[in-house]
Amino acid sequence: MIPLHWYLLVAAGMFAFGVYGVLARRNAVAILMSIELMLNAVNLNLVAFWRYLAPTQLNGQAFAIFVFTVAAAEAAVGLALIISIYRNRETVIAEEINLMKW
Amino acid sequence: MAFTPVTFVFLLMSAFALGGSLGVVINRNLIHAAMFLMLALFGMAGLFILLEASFLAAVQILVYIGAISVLITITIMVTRRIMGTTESVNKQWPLAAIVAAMIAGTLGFVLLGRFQNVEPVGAVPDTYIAEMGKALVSHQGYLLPFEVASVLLLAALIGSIVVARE
Amino acid sequence: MSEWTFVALLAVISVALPAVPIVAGRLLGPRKPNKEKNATYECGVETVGDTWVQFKVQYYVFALVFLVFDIEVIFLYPWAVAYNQLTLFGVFAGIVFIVTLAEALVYAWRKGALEWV
Amino acid sequence: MGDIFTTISTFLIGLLTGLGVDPLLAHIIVAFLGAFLIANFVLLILIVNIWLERKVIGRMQDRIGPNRVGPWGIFQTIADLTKLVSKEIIIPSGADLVPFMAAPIVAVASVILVWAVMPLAKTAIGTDLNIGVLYMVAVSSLGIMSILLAGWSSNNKYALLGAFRAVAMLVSYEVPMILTLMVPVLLSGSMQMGKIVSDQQIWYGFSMPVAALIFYIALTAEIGRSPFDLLEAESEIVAGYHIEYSGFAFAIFYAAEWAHAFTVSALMAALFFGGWQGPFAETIPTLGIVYFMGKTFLIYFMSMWLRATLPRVRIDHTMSFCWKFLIPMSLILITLVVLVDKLAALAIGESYLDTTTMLAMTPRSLALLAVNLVTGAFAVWWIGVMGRRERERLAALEIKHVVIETSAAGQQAK
Repeated sequence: MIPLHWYLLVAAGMFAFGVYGVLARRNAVAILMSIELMLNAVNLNLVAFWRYLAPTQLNGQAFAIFVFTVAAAEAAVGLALIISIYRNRETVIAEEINLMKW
Repeated sequence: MAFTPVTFVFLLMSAFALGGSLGVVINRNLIHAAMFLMLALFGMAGLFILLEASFLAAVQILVYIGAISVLITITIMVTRRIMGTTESVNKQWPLAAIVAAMIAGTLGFVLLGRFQNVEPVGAVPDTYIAEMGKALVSHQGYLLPFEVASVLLLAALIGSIVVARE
Repeated sequence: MSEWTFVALLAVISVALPAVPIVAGRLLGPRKPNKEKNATYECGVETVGDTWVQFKVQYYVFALVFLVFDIEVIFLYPWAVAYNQLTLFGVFAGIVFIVTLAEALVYAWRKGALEWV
Repeated sequence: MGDIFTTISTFLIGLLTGLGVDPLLAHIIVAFLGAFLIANFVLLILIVNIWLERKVIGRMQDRIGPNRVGPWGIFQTIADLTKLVSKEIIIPSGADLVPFMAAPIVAVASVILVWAVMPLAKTAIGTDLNIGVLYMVAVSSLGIMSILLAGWSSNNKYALLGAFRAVAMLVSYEVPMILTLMVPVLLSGSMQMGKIVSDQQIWYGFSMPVAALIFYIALTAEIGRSPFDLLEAESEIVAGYHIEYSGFAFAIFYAAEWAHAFTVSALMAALFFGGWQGPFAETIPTLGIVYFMGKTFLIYFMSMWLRATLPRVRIDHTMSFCWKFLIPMSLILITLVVLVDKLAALAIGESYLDTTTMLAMTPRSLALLAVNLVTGAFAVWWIGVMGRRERERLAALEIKHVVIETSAAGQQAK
């Protein structure tokens, strides 16, 4: 069987990529995609720990399922916001959306 | 550790997941970034299968690739007009890269220190999907999160319809 | 996990079967590109402007409502698998979930989000 | 006895291990052979299917159909295929090469992969995944992705418009498909295709006719066939998402479409019409494959018939029909089914869930049939109400239209 820490390293790598994307990308949709990457990395962690440490309990899978739901809700609302901003301000660049910035 | 077909599949799927993630964050063309996202999600589904969470793997493909990616692609196409001409990263990208590398380094350090040589404690029961179904609707299980999830979805739908259609 | 071996093999084959003739067609088939032939096909009229015409938000709204109904699969399929072993209470809990989903549908309907215009 | 599939596979594995091959590798080789056979079967049967459909539809429309190449034109498809192979694959300028070429491959792969869980006979199933049904839905949702890829990478307005339209329509019809697919899962308490088929001593299509009908309509839309052939409405969007494809790349898309049509017929047969079930199929699995193919071709004939008969539905009607009729109906149906079925199960007890014989399944089937008939009656009434409302709305519009026209004519006269 594949050692547990291999999965965890893959998840850590994905999470780091996601962090970089959130901090560095300018396009709001790209930022949202990076957030999806981070959520996926978390899911991989949950499932890997479930498989190795508690395969007979349901917690790991159940948590992953709720992460899925939250990710979907977040994507739906986030993308709707982006579309709305685009229609009002003709931009999806995160830095240019600064009306509320003090 | 012997190099088995399983190892090969694991390496391939990890390459999909990591390469796809890299593509998402560095690609200038947003549509290509979305395609890389699909690749990453697909790799993730493969890893779920290796972890014997086949239900989550199917859901991953159905929900993430079949629905969320489609939603993201449509949003990119709807908001396309000024895309592709601007810089893909902002001025603070070196800092972001350092932060990301530090997070990766810290996580890797902790993981390698703590979770090497962990053996799986048992096999996955065959009936875990049915068990999950029962747990979702029982007091001892996840009845409250289950119902709250449906309300969350309702709220997300109402919110995004209101926001997207003004 | 071993039951997925077949799926993996079938995946490899089902990608290879169409890919081989396409690649072969590219390599062996005739290849005489010219400007006219490669131009975008619009029934003979030359194309005007960018391909990226602005799309309606309506496409997004449909995909959105679909997403909400797709998520329900995660919850309802395990519930359906366990259905024969559930108590009446469990069945009612599932029905409450379905009714909440139906509310989402009713809302989208009343808001006119389901109109194709 | 008569179990040709197990015999062959044990024989092959025995042969290979006898030759000194590692047992694991032998299993993989045999699985590979099986997968290769299935994939080729799905693609090669198209040669027959395309000819058959053209012939049948030709006859239904009082034409002869293909009749030049070979006896009864039977080699027409092969001639067409040869032509397509020899054509140039044109890459339009501005196209994005990798997704442009990947799209038809994904389209075909997503169809062939469904056959991994298709129970051809009692002992002949590629692999009986414990999430079989869900796997099938997930894999076919990859087909939607391929359409989006094709439409985007062609750099053509019509292709993109067609792709958007196709995606909006396909995702919409996926919802009633998923919802009604839950019915077989509910009844058999499993997502395994093998278990769903072997539980059908009484076919779910008989005990749940409304669910089967909704599922069939959704599938017809998923394969983009008449009356829902809006994906490639020639008169509206030229050819839809595959407008820029030529040569073998087009042939692959074409093959994916036809293979999909055949695949959903097989699914319908497996999930609602008992798959390989039939007289003596339990004891002689080889017979099962004959029954299964027979049922599949019967259902496929139905879809040819529909295609020859019905005109195309307008896109807004297609969408309203899905969201305002099929989805509410499937939600109502599922709610009623789980409620009545559970109450009946509690009233009757253990024997209610017995699926071993046809007689044992009768009480449950009757209860479900009653629920279905009630829902069906309600659906018929409801669609009547909706139709009347729509006609009244149109009539009101018509009156306004006439008024405007006459006033314009009056102004002109002045």
